[in-house]
Amino acid sequence: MTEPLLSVRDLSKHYASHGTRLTILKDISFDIGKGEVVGLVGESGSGKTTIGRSVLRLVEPSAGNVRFDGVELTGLSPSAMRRMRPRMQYIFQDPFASLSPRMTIGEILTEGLKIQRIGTRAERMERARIALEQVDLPAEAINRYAHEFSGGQRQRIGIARALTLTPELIVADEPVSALDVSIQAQVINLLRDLQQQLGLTMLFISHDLAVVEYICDRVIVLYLGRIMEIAASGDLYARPQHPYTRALLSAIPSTDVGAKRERQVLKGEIPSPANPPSGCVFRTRCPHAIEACGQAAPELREVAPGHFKACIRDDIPLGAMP
Amino acid sequence: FTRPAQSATLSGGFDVGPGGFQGNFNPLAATAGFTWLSIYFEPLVAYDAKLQKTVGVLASSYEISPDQLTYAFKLADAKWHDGKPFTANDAKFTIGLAKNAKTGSVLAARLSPVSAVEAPDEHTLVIKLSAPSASLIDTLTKVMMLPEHALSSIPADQLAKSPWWSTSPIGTGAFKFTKYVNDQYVELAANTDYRGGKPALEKIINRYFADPAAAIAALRAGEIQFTYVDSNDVPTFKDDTSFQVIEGNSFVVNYLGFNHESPIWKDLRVRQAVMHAINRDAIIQSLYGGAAKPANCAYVADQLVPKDIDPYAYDPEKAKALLKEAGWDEINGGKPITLLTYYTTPLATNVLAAVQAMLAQVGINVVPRAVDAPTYNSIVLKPDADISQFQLVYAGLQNGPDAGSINVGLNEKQIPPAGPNVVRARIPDLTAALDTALAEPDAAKRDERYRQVCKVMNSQLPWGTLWVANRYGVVSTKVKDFVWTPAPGGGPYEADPQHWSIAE
Amino acid sequence: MQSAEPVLAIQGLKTIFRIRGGDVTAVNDVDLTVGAGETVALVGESGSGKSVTSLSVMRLLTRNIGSIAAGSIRLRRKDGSGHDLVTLTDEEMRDIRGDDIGMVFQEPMSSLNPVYTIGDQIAEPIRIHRGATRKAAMATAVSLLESVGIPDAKRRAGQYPHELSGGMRQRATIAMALACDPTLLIADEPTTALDVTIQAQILDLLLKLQRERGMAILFVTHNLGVVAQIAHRVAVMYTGRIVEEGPVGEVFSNPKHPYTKGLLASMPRLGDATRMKQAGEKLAAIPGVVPSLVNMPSGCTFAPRCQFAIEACRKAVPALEPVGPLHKSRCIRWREI
Amino acid sequence: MLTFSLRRLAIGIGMLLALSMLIFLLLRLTPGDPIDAYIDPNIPLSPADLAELRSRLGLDQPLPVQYLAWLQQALTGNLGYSIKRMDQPVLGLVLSRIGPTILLMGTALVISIIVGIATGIVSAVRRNSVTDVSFSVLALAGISSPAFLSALIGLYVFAVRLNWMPSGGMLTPGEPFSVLDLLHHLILPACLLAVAQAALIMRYMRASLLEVLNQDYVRTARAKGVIEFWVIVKHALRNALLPVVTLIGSTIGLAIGGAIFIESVFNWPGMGLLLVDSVETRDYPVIMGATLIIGACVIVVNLLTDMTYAVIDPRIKVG
Amino acid sequence: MLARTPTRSPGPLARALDRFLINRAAVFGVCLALPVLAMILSYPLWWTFKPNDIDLLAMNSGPSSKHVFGTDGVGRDVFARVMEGGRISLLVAVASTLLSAIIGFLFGAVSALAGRWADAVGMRFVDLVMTLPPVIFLLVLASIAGTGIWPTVLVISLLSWPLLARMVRARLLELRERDFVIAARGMGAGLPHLLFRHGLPNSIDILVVYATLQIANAILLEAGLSFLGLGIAPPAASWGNMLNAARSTAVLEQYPWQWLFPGGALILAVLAINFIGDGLRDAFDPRAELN
Ligand SMILES: Nc1ncnc2c1ncn2[C@@H]1O[C@H](COP(=O)(O)OP(=O)(O)OP(=O)(O)O)[C@@H](O)[C@H]1O
Ligand SMILES: Nc1ncnc2c1ncn2[C@@H]1O[C@H](COP(=O)(O)OP(=O)(O)OP(=O)(O)O)[C@@H](O)[C@H]1O
Ligand SMILES: [Mg+2]
Ligand SMILES: [Mg+2]
Repeated sequence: MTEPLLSVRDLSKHYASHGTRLTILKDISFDIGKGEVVGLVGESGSGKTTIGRSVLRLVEPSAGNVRFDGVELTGLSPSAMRRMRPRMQYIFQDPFASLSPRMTIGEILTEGLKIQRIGTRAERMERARIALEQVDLPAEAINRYAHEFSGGQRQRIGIARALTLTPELIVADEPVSALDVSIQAQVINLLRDLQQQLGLTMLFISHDLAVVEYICDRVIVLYLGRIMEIAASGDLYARPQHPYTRALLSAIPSTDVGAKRERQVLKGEIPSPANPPSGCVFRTRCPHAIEACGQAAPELREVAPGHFKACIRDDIPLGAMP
Repeated sequence: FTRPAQSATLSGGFDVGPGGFQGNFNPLAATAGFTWLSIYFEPLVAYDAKLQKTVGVLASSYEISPDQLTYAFKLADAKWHDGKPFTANDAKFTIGLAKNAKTGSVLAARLSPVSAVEAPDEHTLVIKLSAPSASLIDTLTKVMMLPEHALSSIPADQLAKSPWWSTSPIGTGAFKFTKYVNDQYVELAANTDYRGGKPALEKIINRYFADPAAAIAALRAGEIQFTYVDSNDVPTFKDDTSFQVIEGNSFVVNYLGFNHESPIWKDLRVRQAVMHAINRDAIIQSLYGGAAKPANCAYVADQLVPKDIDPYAYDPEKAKALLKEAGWDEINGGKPITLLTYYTTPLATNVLAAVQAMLAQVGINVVPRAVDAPTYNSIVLKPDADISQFQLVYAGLQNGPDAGSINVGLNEKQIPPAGPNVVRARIPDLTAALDTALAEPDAAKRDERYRQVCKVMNSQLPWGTLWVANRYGVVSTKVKDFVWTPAPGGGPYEADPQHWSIAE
Repeated sequence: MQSAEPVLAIQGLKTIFRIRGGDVTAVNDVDLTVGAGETVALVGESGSGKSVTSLSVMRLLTRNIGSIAAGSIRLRRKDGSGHDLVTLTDEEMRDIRGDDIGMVFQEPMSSLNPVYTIGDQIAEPIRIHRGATRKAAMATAVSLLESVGIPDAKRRAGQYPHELSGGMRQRATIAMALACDPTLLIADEPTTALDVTIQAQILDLLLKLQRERGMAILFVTHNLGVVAQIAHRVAVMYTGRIVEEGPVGEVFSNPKHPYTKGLLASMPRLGDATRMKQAGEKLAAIPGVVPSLVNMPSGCTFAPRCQFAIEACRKAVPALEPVGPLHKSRCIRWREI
Repeated sequence: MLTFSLRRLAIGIGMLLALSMLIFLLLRLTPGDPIDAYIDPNIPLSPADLAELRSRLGLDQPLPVQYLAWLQQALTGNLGYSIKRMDQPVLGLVLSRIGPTILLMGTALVISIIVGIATGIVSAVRRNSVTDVSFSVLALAGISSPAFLSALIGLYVFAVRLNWMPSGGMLTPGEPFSVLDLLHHLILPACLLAVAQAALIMRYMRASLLEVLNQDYVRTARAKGVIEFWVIVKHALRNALLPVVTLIGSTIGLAIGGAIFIESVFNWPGMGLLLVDSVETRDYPVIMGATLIIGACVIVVNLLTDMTYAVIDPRIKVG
Repeated sequence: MLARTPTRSPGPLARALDRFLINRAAVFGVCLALPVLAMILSYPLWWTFKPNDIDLLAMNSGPSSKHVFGTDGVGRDVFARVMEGGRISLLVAVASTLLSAIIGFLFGAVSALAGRWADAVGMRFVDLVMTLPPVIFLLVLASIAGTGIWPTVLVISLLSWPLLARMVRARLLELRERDFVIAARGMGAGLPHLLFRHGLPNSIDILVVYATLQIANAILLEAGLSFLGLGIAPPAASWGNMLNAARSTAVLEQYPWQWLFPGGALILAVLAINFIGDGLRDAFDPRAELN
């Protein structure tokens, strides 16, 4: 591999809450190559958003570092960071909350250019128009307010805003999960088209494994702030290695009524970050947990080319789901 | 609820008067409120109810030596409320306390001429002066006798803080202190052993009112039988047969004080113009309801005012002419002049509005500014005062019953910080006249001297004297033999509370 | 499986809302039956009227803004008597709520009262409808918690909603809905707010409870996968109307309405997505947006987004026609699909 | 809980310290000092006397020295003596006023809470009905009337004209203490004071209940077959009380400083009156002492409000 | 493709206005306030008497065709004084509201947006000011500032801003975590941009509602200050100091027109403003924004 565009090393994040320490992320390391789309999946509260925001330094990581195109972001001065910002942008989950209700679409789309003092007013408006076109919205939308648009349209506006600054990296945080089923497909298609046209590098966060499979080259599976498995997406779905990934995949209800698959229902719930289990954090819900799982946190190791997992057991056969 | 019968109890707002300090029980520190304090404490001497002459109270008689340096008092046969006899030693002790500023006494300065106090026997007190003082007797009316046996153990500088004053004070008066209920009222009970006879009332209660309207409400509701009232509230009671309005001279002259350090008043004609510009009769008639007398100097008592002084009749044309002569436009132009006052009553507010309007008619542009007393004092008493803050003041100063009391406001020697000559009057004639009057040992000649003071004031106009207003109390007609005089500074005078009674 | 008389039979239900500028019809001409031991799923996009339908059954629409304008809702009560819920008085309706019909809502956090313990809230319907004492009701509540799979139920009963995780809260609301052993359970998106692993747990639980108790379930969701997993029959709603209805297997394998077809096609399928990606296939999105209630197109409301639409579609609202023995579709061109 | 209380205590003490500094500074910025207030132009004091008085009160020292001297005394629990009433220690003076203030405020508060919450509930439940509109208009009128005017008019109407109530004070002078007598004096000022407060509570209650009635758990309660009365009283009210408690908490805090207008018109010997009086006479020790004690009360009330929250809402953990 | 018809779209303010106009009480408030305001502003043009013209011969006379509201204790026309008092009271109210709104907004917004330290220090200060008993604060401030329009404005402002600061802070703390603000930060926005491009527009409802209700409050506060002898000093007229005349029992009882009219004007104005404020509050209700 050539030098990755984004390289995250040993990223950790803690919050203090009522005197206890919450470990939200622990020793997260991964790379994203130029033009690559990497998926980040995991249950609610597993730290997906926190990773996405730490990467852009919208949240200050507690430890570890993030390199973007060879530049160490952590530790960059505020003004240097401000200069870096146009190169990486964020797309939000909630299409209602992510657009200011008090700005017109034009103002929303030119905001970043204005902040970065790019171009004249007219040039900025022109750029906004182009961005609208890129997301298949009519140009007259520019004078309207967000509330006049449906969820899918708003999500397109959110994407357009990210595009105005011509970023190289986009962090898309569950961009379709708030949308209706019939609209989701429109937005996914759009994102994929844009990614391919513009050669964008993307960190795609989602809890919908099917969507991730469709859009991502590689997938990172997260559980309680720790990486469980990383693999190329085809590989991961065909041969999930980690018991958690397997459970996750099997929990997804399918519309194939005939083929009632053997399902594995995990017992219990995701533990609290305030007191995570010792050793492997998944062991409390893992059907294959053995005593050794409680000893030490398992290393992320390569079990097949490009396929990493953090599980000490290699002896669980693929079909072995109780 | 039925109101409990209070036949032998008289309630009132006694200690609500001009400058009256509520809840002050220490006569040494009292600057007013003696009408009330003298119901249970007594001074050696007091004025009569008309405030014309002094009479003995605890002193049955007194003599002044011809050189005016020795005062000998014969003391009455009185007893303290705890039964112990009142003796000359008590009197000596009390004067000692009053002379000692450490006790917080406000009389210390005025007693400074006293060089020695002797008690040759139980019933004789001799006070020796270092120099004659015309106002010593006046001062002594305010010195309430205090029991040596109760207070001698308290160090002088702790005396003011002693709880004795508000819990168990004993005096020699017709009533005994029984209790003080926190800012509500003070209750006195009859002193059945009183040397002047057993009081007719069983109790006297002084209630405190924060708002004059509340006192009037209580009076009309029958909860109290007496209170001091503002003159504009008098009409409320005029036609009411269950109340009697008591009217009296306040002895306080209200004046417009020209700041003599301000260049704008330097010219006498300007000051005269102010006098001519104000229609005092109209203000007295309408705003005071006729209850004031115009004053053309600080005095109003007939014997002190010469007949031939300038009445400064209302004459706006003359005022304008005088201003023109003086070149008023050059002196001040149209700039507003702050008219500083500490009077905040509705009446004063109206008066100042009228004065402002009248002065405006002749081209003198004043703007009243009412501040609270401490602010006023801090502005006017500052040695290096800022002239622009008080080019003109509206104030009052008492001129009786001791006519000499006016001295402090006008004598050049009393310019702050030395004294309260806040207008900084530097008029040699006036200073000389005042000095002469005060030094006059012969009481008979003194009036003449004061007439001279009046004359100088009238012609030189250190102040623009306006009027002396009447003061009012309202008492229920059920109350008999009640004596109340709106004495300046709150008395004391011969009120004979032992005779007061109340009809069923 | 279905007994002769269904537990719930909705006929011609029309529910309107009064909003500024006039009335809007949120639910129109809905017919739906649910038999004992049967699970019927109501699917459709946000705003299609699923919740309004279920609230209409409960008669829980706020009186001054929403009301049932037409139709009947017949319910077979536990004692076998049948009632038209639309005509019941408020008191009679109150007797039925929580007793004959239990309801589970979407948001497990906000549908529990934050200031009372779980036990209290579960015991409440028992005390109201059974007149049980506090203690007895509490004991029942604990056993209910156990039956919905909450470990350490006694302790949990004394806890407040915020002290429980999302999955446990939803179990608690299910326990609450089941407290009086209702004949009908209405579940309005009970798993939408939950993670997939928890969703699987809850679905399993519902299936188990239905097996044990034999109640009828009206299951509202927008997740077709969930429908496939839990329901016997499915009704697809679009803009307030049912557009297709039938046994789940048949509807999913052989949809007869373009909207249902579009929905099924627009979801990437697990395992198949890699192939699509590699083949460069796009997802089959339904173009356009759902029309708003105030601005409804005439005729078939799906016509503006429909690739099969013809002129006739825009003329009149199509009827819900039978397209198979138990299968109905509201499309005039269902044969071509 | 303990650590919470301790932390709040520490913050409270810091706050009081800052408060005392601030008020000390403000006082020295006010024109005139206690001696200026003491002077009666008719009874002149010599400059020496004035200087003596000032130095006895420490007023001639530099500011920080004065403050530290005060602080040092205050830390030993001695707040000094009133300057105006030299025989009264500040602590006693202030404490003797706190009782009547709490009595008056407490009564007014109880009245206003009962009236405000009851009318607020009725208004919310009967939203937009004639009752609701008339309650709301009355409430607004109550909030819109200046306190001193209603006090004066109340005094005039009920005490002078109708003679139903005593015109002021806390007890009938000269009579032995009786609770009835106290109540008789209390009721009019307390009611007048309660008017605006009740109006405010009513409006908060109404808004908050309307909001809560839209919540999912209210719908859940109805879905369980709970009758409407209990839906409101049991399920909605407790949740709706939170913002009302905040409001009440913050107004108690303010009220301890006194309702100057009512107190002065009804001659109620409370804190407000004491404060007006001591500011007028620049009675520094009393102002400082009163500020501190009131500040302490406010801090305690805030703490109590927070604890009340925790009682009403188990989500809020104290600690 | 657009959700609505492609005519000119109403912005958030326009929609709020829309909602405001259907609120009957609020419109009633406006109908009450506007004529009063017009009268107050224009009275010198059509009214014969000046507020400070005294006429000692016609004092304390009741309402008549000449003096429609009667005259006061020095024979000034009460109507002219009510009008003039309205001018001053409203000026004081509006100016103090503006001043306190500016202070309160800046304080609250900077606290919320400028980081933990600014927040901690700022809020401790607000706590401090709020712990200070308002009576003392009022009295002491007023005796420092003195009487007159501008000192009164200052006193009222200094007393009122902390409340707004808290409200603005609470709103912006929440706003700070909103996605569109994070998006702005993600594009490199600094404090001034957040303050004025996001903070201000998103607090506008709070500010407007605060402003209206504070105007009502300030009128009452001014009246209270005047009652204590602070505030607007006579002979300048303000509703507060005119009401102050009712302290005199004679005026209260015998010349009621001297306080009834300013009192009525004051209550009417405050009531109208409160109605408007309520309407604005509902119009700006964030929940109404959703549909
Ligand atoms: N400011 C904060 N203070 C304390 N805890 C926080 C904070 N922000 C996030 N967390 C906690 O961090 C954990 C991870 O949050 P994050 O939003 O990254 O999860 P997520 O995987 O994106 O979840 P979701 O799928 O619900 O969006 C959660 O448990 C959350 O409660
Ligand atoms: N109180 C109300 N006032 C006006 N319109 C309403 C009200 N409640 C619901 N509606 C409208 O009725 C329609 C149906 O709403 P409903 O809640 O039944 O949708 P849903 O299918 O349950 O959607 P979701 O999946 O988002 O829960 C929507 O268009 C909605 O806007
Ligand atoms: Mg997230
Ligand atoms: Mg719904």
